[in-house]
Amino acid sequence: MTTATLSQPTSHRVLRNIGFLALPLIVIVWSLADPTLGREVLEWIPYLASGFMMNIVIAVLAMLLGTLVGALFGILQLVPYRLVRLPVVAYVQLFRNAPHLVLIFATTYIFPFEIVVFGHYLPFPDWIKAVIGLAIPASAYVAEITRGAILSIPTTQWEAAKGLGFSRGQALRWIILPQCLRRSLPPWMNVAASITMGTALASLVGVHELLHAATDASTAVRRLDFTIIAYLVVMAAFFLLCYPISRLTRRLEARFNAA
Amino acid sequence: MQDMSLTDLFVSLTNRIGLNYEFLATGYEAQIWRDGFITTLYLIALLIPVSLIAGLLFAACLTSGKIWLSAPVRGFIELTRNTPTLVQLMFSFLVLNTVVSNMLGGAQNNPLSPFFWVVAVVGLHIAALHAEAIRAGIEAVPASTVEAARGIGFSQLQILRYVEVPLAFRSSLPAIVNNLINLVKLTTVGNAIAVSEITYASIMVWTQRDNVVSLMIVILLFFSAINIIVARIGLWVERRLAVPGYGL
Amino acid sequence: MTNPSADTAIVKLEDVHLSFGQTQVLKGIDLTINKGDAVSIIGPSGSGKSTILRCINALVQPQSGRITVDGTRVDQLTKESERIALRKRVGIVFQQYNLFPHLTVLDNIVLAPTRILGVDRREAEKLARELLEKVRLSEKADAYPGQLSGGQQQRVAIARALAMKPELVLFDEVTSALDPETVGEVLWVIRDLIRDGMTSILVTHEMRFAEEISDTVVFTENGRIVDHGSPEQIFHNSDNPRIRQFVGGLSGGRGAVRDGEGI
Amino acid sequence: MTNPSADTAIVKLEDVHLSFGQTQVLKGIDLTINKGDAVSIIGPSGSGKSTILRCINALVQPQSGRITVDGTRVDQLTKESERIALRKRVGIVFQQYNLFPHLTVLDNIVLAPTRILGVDRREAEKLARELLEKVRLSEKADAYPGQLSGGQQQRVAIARALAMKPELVLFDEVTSALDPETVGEVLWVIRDLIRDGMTSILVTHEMRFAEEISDTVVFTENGRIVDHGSPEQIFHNSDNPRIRQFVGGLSGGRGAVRDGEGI
Amino acid sequence: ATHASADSTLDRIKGRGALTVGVILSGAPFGYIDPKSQEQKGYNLDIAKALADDLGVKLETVTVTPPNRVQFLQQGKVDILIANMQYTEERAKVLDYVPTPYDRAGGAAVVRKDSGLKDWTDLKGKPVCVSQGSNYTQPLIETYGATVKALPSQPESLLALQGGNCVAAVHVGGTVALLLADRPEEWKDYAIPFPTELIPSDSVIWLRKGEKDTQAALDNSVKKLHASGKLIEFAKANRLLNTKYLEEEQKALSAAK
Ligand SMILES: Nc1ncnc2c1ncn2[C@@H]1O[C@H](COP(=O)(O)OP(=O)(O)OP(=O)(O)O)[C@@H](O)[C@H]1O
Ligand SMILES: Nc1ncnc2c1ncn2[C@@H]1O[C@H](COP(=O)(O)OP(=O)(O)OP(=O)(O)O)[C@@H](O)[C@H]1O
Ligand SMILES: [Mg+2]
Ligand SMILES: [Mg+2]
Repeated sequence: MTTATLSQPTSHRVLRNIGFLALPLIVIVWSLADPTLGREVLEWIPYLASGFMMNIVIAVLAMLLGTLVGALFGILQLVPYRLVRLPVVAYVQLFRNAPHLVLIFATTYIFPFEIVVFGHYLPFPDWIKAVIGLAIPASAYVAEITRGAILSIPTTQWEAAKGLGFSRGQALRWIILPQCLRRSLPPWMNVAASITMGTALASLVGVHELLHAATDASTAVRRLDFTIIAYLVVMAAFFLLCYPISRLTRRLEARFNAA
Repeated sequence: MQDMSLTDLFVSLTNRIGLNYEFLATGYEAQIWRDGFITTLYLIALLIPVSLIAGLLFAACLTSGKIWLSAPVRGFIELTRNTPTLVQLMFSFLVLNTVVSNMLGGAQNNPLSPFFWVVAVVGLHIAALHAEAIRAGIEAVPASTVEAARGIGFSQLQILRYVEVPLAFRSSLPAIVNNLINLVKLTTVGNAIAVSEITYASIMVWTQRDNVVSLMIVILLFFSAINIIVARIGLWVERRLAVPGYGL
Repeated sequence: MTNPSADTAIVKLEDVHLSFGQTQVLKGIDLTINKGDAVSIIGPSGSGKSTILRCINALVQPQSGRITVDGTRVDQLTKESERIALRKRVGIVFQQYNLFPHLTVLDNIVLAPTRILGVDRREAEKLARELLEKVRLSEKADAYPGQLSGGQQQRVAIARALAMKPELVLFDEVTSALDPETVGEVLWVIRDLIRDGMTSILVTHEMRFAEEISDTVVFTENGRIVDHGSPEQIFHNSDNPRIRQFVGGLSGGRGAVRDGEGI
Repeated sequence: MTNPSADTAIVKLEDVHLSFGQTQVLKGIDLTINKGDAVSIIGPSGSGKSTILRCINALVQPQSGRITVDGTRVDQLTKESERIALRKRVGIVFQQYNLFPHLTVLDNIVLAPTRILGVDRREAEKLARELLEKVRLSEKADAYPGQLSGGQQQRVAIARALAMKPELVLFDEVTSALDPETVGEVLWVIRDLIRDGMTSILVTHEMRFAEEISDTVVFTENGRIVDHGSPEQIFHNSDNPRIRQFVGGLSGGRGAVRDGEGI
Repeated sequence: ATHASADSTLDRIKGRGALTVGVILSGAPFGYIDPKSQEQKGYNLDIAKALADDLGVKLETVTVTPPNRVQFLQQGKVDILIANMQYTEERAKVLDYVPTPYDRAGGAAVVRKDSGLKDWTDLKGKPVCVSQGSNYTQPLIETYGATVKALPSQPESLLALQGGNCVAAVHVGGTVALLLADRPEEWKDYAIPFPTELIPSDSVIWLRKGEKDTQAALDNSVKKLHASGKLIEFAKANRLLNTKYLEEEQKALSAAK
């Protein structure tokens, strides 16, 4: 018969909402079932929350930096001068292909712990290194997104701008890039989600983020069931943050595809 | 002997430009490091088919139209897409593995190794991404083509096998290759559970020595090379499968 | 509606009603087709022509009424396997020819016989080449659909349907997606088939062609069969003003027929 | 070619040759346009009409010959900044209206004056609203291009070009992408402009319109100007059989003109 | 990372008024986060505090892990490491250390009671879990032929043991002994059966190569802590189970005074 691609709206929505809350629900139900465990969890929640704040800060800053650099590099990848273009293309290729974890290791261990600016020692803490470690791949992805978006703008738009007397730079700034924005929003959000999840890798180099905090807590509490529930809390935190973003992304994608 | 002197030559040459590869001349560190490369390559070689097969199965469940098949897969896809793979891996290895051990009546009966868990977690994670790509490809097959197949007398499964999957595979190939590049990068999380892949081996070396930069250079080049190869193979497959007059 | 030759009927629809959701599409269709007949269905757009064909091939299921194809009660089929069995005996060719774009012309034709009927590959290929001969496309056996013109693709689609050796072929506006120049080549092929005695039902807008090849012409409107009869009757002697309007002023040609549809 | 009024000429092309790679597109174009004139360029497809306009606006550079626009030797411009200065004075409107889809109608018009000429935003908006009035789209100021019909978009594109207060406007088949019903509304706008004394060069297939509004009509073929003169001369008294063929049998209407082009 | 031979570190410590110590939070008794106050606690931290006090500066701590602690020290992110890091010849080649140890520790192997493992030599060919960067890696591989699996930190290693991924988890004796004592229920199937510790060696404070002044100052402080019995006090407060070494040292050093 006719293909069953039509979704069954209500049952799906119910399922989706249950799914969305499944992880926190498990944590809560389990904590209630075993009050001693529940008390430990409750005690550690502030500590874990402070860890998670670090994930969010790292992710936000990495995306900020990555987007600025990436947008610039995306444009530079298209300039007609080989001398500019080739190094940028090489950068993008190298770091698009590099594992996040390796880049985090690299920035953590290669960069100094403090930098000297005009004789002042400025600390260069690990979490900022993690920001850079994640901003590097983010910038490579954003560069590719930007390049793709610019190329997808019809050449007639450039021509129309030229006909009005815009220079190349002005046309890019006022006409082409604003149009790229819309097209590149969904892929940009995918990168943001991937970078957000990459922040967990910072735990492996000792940044005090959520996963690290959970390990600390497990070490201190030394209960097997606490360790398990700590991991569940970690997953729930990331899920509650990333799932809405990914749903929004798909909604936008669908909208843009339809338009 | 020949090999030995080559190593020495390399070590001394690189030393002159400030890179420290002295560990290559030692026993167990050099061994661990070489094994690291092999393990990473082995992981990749194993994970690619695993992820593709599981991805196909997931996609089949998603498009089956049966809610008891699609809902759990959908749920897994959302979970794996929206939580860090590292945490999934630690959770699987440290928690699920213990549960499995307890069920089998003790750790000594548990055959599951860290290697297994990396393959399972990374493989299924990438499979979920493949499944999404394939599903999108299947949905992009025109309804009229499906109806034509049905009109000829193909069953639902045959339509999937002979019409939808071949077409969907072609249109989702770029996304799949992209996922495979992510897969290669993801193998590094194995170090968190002591799978002796290349980053793990390198950590073992640099915790005893001060040569992070030297090791990083090699690792970055190594992954670039693998991913360029993966992308090339993807392109080659894309060309091989290209149908004249169809698609781009 | 009288069915004088019910005994030799290969297709019989009795009081078929069908709705998609709220919209009633077929409002009581009665139709009998005998073995070896060529029946044309004409009528304005949206009148239910395609839906009739799709009912006969069990691609949609009516809410009420009886559909019998060569002894099988199509409306009562519940299992997918039974529907598939029916479809093996009833070929259908659509307006969008819908070849499988990833397979060569030959593979398009060979796929169904080998996979569904279990015919030996060599034998299936032999038949496929004969059919390609018939639709005058022998030299395109190894081309991909994307390399063919619309008319050529449609002829391959017909060959693909014939490869299942159906007892009956349904053609749904097989020339509507083609440019005027290539319509002719597809119609030749169908004309040849009908001359060879294939039972066929055609939905078409090509009045001249319908007039030339049909044994019976059926006029549908608004989910009902308004009239049926010999081409002579329908095209030239109908006393239904609606039909006269539809075919009358428009017997001039194809383009004109198009304009008429919308009325 | 004689240039009786060279002193008041605003645009002057002398022996302009241009090739794209191997293909010679302009093979010696001579053309003089006086201030306040409306000149139509007609001719078959591919004859180089668009290329002439793009030369005048320095969007392409000829290999040889001289192009003078209001005293500026366009063919000798080497710097991008000089070309930009020229384009500020010469507006161009294309067949594909190419509005900026991310900006409202008002912002489309205001962008260039504010960003390029440095006009105060308030002033630019005032001018923009006046222009919208002129192209009869006042009520659409806040709509996005995607919400407008083709004819409306083209009128906005004209207003956008006029907002730079050009001395000269080039129109390149501004109605070709429009459906017959909306062609009229764009032509009205251009007619009004020309009546107001704007110097303009139009490439068009609308013979009737060209005849009505032009001071001079130029006929191009195969990279050359075959003839030029008053509309009366070209459309009704040409002794060139090719032109008679192009405009002659076809004076009936638009659709017919289209068919004629290919000859 | 090369550093000027002139000992700038001590000046910097004094200048900034703070001693930055890399500590490891691998669990009680050496270093952990207190569940109640969520502050860092433990034997190592007490020593760090005492040293800072002795230098007359504030204490700043940086949490390190075995894989990153040497990097942190080399980079100058921390001034010294009090991080369960025992003296080995390899380490002494790249780093300097305070000659007077603050403890002596060796590796203890936690194994299942029913595993039948009796001594280190039984580990041959068997998977053994350690922390990444552990100094037990090399002897386990080279002397006893074990297959070493290094996990990011101690809790992961112990969980891996419970999950059956290794037959033994080898960590600093004090930590695991206390763990087994404190949580008998959870660890009832496990024991520390080997009669000896693995490479029992001195726990020393590590610093960058060539920082002689800092080294001397710290050595002096550590000696004082021994002599005054402070270290034994810390050990008791943090429940180090084996304080024999500290007692001997205290006797020796207070006598020397
Ligand atoms: N799957 C469907 N769901 C809902 N409505 C449908 C569906 N298929 C067909 N219809 C509606 O049923 C009516 C009859 O459709 P049908 O395709 O049979 O008409 P037709 O006579 O073949 O017209 P045409 O000449 O345009 O092909 C139309 O109004 C159509 O919109
Ligand atoms: N950028 C280009 N590169 C190569 N050839 C070009 C380019 N632009 C135009 N041409 C060629 O130059 C010739 C003249 O083009 P032009 O666009 O000027 O013709 P036209 O008279 O405007 O035709 P139409 O009525 O179809 O717009 C054509 O043969 C065209 O293919
Ligand atoms: Mg139809
Ligand atoms: Mg043109």
